[in-house]
Amino acid sequence: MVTVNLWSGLRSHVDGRDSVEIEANNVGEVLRGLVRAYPQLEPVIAAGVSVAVDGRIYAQGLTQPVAPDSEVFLLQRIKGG
Amino acid sequence: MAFDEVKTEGFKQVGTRPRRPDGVDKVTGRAKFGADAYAPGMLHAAIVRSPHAHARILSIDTSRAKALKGVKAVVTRADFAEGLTGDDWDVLENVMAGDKALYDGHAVAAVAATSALIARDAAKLIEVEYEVLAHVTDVDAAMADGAPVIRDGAADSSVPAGLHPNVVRYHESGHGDVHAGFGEADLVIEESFRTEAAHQGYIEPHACLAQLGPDGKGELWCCTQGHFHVQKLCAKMLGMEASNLRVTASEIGGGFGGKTTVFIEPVALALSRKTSRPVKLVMSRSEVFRATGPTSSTSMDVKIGMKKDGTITACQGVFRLQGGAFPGAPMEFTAMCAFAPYDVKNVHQIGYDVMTNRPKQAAYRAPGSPMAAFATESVLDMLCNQLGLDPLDVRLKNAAKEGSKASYGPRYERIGLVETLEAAREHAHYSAPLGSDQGRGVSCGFWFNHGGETSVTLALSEDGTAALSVGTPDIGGSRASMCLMAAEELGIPYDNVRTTIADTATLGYNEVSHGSRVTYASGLATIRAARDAVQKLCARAAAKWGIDEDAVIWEDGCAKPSGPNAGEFDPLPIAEITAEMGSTGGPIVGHFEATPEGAGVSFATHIVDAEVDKETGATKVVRYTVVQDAGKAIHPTYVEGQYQGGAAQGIGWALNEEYIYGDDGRLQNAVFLDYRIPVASDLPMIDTVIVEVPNPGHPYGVRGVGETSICPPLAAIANAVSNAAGVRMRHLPMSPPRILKALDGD
Amino acid sequence: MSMIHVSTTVNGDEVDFVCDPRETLLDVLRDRLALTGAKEGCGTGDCGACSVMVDDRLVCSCLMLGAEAEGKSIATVEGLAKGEDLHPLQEKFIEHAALQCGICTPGILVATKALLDKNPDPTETEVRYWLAGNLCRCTGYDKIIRAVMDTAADLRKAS
Amino acid sequence: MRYHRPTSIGDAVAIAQDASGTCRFLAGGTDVLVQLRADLVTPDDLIDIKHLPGMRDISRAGDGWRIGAAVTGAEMSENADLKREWPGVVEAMDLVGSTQIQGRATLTGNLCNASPAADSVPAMVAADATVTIAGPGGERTVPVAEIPVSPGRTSLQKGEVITAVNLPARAARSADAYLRFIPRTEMDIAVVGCGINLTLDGDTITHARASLGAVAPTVLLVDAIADALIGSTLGDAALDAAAAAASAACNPIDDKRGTIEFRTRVAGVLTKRAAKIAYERARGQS
Repeated sequence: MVTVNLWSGLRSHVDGRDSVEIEANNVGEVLRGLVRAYPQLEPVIAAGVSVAVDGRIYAQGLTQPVAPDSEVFLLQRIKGG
Repeated sequence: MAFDEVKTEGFKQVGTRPRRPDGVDKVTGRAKFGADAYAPGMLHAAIVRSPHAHARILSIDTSRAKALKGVKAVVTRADFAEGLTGDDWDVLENVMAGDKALYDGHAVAAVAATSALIARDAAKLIEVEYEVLAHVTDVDAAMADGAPVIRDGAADSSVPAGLHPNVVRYHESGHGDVHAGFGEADLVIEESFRTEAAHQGYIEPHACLAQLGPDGKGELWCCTQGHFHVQKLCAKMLGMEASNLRVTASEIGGGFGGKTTVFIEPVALALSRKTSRPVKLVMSRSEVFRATGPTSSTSMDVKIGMKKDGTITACQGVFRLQGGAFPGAPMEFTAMCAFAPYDVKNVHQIGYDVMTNRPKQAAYRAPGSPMAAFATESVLDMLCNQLGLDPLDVRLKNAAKEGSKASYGPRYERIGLVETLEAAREHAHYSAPLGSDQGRGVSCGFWFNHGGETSVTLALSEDGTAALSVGTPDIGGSRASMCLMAAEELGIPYDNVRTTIADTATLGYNEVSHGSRVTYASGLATIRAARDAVQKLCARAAAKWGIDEDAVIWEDGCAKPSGPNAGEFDPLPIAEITAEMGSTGGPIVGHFEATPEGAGVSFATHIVDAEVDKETGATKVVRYTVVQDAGKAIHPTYVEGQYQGGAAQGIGWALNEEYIYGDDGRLQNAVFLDYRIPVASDLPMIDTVIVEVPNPGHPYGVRGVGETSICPPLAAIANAVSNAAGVRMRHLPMSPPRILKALDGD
Repeated sequence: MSMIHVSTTVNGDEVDFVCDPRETLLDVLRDRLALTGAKEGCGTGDCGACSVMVDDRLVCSCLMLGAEAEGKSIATVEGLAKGEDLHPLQEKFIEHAALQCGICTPGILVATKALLDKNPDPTETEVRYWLAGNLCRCTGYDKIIRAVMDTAADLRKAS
Repeated sequence: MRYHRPTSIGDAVAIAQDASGTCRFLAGGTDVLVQLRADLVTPDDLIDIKHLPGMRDISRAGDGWRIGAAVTGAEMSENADLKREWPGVVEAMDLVGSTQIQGRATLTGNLCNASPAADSVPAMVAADATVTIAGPGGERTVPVAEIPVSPGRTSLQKGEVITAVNLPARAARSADAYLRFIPRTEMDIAVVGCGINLTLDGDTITHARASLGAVAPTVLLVDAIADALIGSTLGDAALDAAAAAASAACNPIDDKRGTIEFRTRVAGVLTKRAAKIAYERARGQS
């Protein structure tokens, strides 16, 4: 299981928690697992998110591996100007 | 050199300062920008724009316009695709209004004619009947009870119940317990701040030349930061297949985030489709101001607690951003960047995305971050002043480092904030005496940077030179950096690499030139593509020598036998391999296609001295120093240029630039005379210090540099002005009337 | 709308064109004479990207009618280099990286040449004020000013 | 739009008199072309006058000066004698726009645009300048202050055209100065402007004219400022009184360029500063 930290604005979607446990081996599985466990997150994830794995921010890469001890944060999608 | 090897020293070309490859084009007038394209049989187009901030469109009568001699076609919203959703619908709605005009300057119709003058005359003959609606242009007013609703139902699921329908997105993040943190503080300061909308202010207005025929195949030439993105959006809006539209990026006369979307391109294509003739469409400057993205204006509350020794105990911020008549104000970045430079246990931030009757905001250089720094770093300055602490010492004491938990959640990889702060403290500027009526301000700034989809090819010629094709428009000299990196890897002279910005038919998809990603991502791709080519070169040499591929190394532009075969064969220069490539396996081309994800966040520290005339409220920036971590400066001169440009834009935003709306909801200052960007006589020389703390996510350690440079200036200048004037400035721009008013105690 | 016939000289070449009375000199240079070096950044004389010389006087070509060019001598950025040889200002602008996007560069080159022709030894302040009508959004002007000062010093040494 | 290139002032007047629609004269064109581009004013008839005899000349007229209607700001700045005698008028014109604008813009055009914020007008009013007007009824001479009547409107009658600005003879120990406030250092429209013209006897001010721009619908000639200065050696009391008189004379508006409060206050500040400059210049004159 991977601990996925969520931004606190998402708490209302996940029973008031700030992190959830997801069975996942990569970023794509993290996102799919989140939606499976909490369907309310679907529009949020569909709108675009980034995932930080051990401090590195992945805006798109679903194949990035995730280990059980990885630090994983869901972030709003990072863009630029 | 292995395909993914990291190299941070021993560079032969990277770090030098050669002349840019497109230099002669740019100094002779030969370079072709957006408006410099012409085609046989070309028509000219003009757009009809709403004079109202908010109005229902009752009817559009085009008969008088169509009757004018020389007019060939008129388009309205009915000429674009239906059924788009989400962001795509928003972009189309912004390109051409549907049921309602949502801001002063919103396009409602367009016309193509045989000359630009006829097109403009015809546009005046298009009669639009409006029902004027109540409007709102201020962010706080738009959130208040009773404010006119811009679009009911626009809010997404993030918005808590009970907020005004104009609040369309909500962000909340943080960690720790801010209440407890404030309890540990010796001093807590809470202040409110406002910033006004600033335009990217690129000197080149949007321009394009479109051609779309009855066969459904199209060509588009335009000035854009991302022609692949333009292709995708235009295809959707015209209801055509993306691959049937080939988009070529012209030279681009500045973008700064403002040319990351489409405004006129779909309109020109629609007119071309109706006429089967090429259509040129060029915005006037007032159209640029009225109808293309400025950045958001903000209303912010920031609260910070500090111990007497300078330790920050808690940070809390509320950030309200209006992004015009569409969702998308970058409030989550404002919230996430606000406290990012500091290692703080207790932090909490909230963001609101608010719709108003203003043009759809577009990204502007580190979207959302400069405003955040203004609020945070102003409060830090007040805390330092009241506690008698040195502002750089305090920032160093709290600075985030590798392993620190960022205010937005994850732990940092290797970062260079401490190094910028130390360099700033040691810089002669920081200890230089101040003159009378002068004040000094410092600030840190943070930006994420970005990778994104990237595709390059590097084709070798028979003579051993290289043609590098990248898909990211060159806004500020990136061709030079690409040539340097390719030359470094191939071991050939800089002048033997030619970099071209390829069109959408020639390369795989490339994300927009934004997020400070070009030197990082296209650079990474260039290095990898060059290594791919080198592997192929080595293979040809190995075959020629009859040895194992792994036993060949690449050095100084030559294949050399290594290991047991070292010295057995003479080095084989690149030109000798490429001369025979047709008969040894075919053309040699290096590729790289991927989505690099290790952009590496970056930090800057700025020092500025400002002089305030207390009788008139006039401010002069007398000295400015930028210290920023570049990771690795590929072409240091252009890195300096990015630092200086970011600082200058920040100076304009801090002192004079703002969107001014009248009570009628119309933009009052849609000309460069009254939208006051800095002129040459307004600025001092801008000193730069390049700090290099390698980014672990790039083979040479590169971090993006374009955006972070605009993050500290608003705050640094506000601190300098506040310290010079003896009164805290909480509203940008700090125009002379605002400064005099503040001196009078508001 | 009746068109106007105009005879003029552009970069030393005799040129004839017809134009609408509302067309500016900038419109004529770009759309009728295919000289697209001068750029339109504002159309209101505020940005200087369309700077040209008319009878040795620096002007914004967007603020002059094509019809007014009758009998005048016009010089544009396209006339700055002589054959294969760039003007020293052009060389220095490349060397100093005094441009990023390059859209303001033609106007700034024409304007700075006018300055150095008139004042070979300008102070930094004089350069900055002379160029106040040439907006640059990319560079913060720093490298532009350095390139101009450096060119001026070189030209003084050479003369 | 018809573009005319008459061969004499008489012809120019005749074209203007016969014009049935909107008619404009073209000298520098820096306002006319901006209005044309912005679709604010598209004249039906545009009459180019700058090639006509005398229009481009700066000449002595008795002990004073005649500045032709098409003389550019750059040409004024390059005339050392004019600059020495009327530094305030020359510097006011020089503040209009960029180097490029200076290559085209004219005193007369700045006046006829009738903007309350025109930089050269307060300086001309303080200088007691007049204009020569050619019209259907012949020539007449009128004080500059009488030309603008409201923002964008002048007192010129149909068919009339200003052919020159006349500056009076310069008295001994006298000088002028003009200052304006703008948020940037260049390329702005005055938020407040102030022209001061002084004559001294020894160190005592014996004659003064003072004007303010951008603080009322038209440029103001403010006698109360002059009264505060006359008889003084520009001590603090006189300066304070002049500043107070300036602020009291203001009747500005709030707009994108400044507030009522700001304009009123800064008018006083500029009055002091301009008076000091004019005073020092006058003391430097023999």
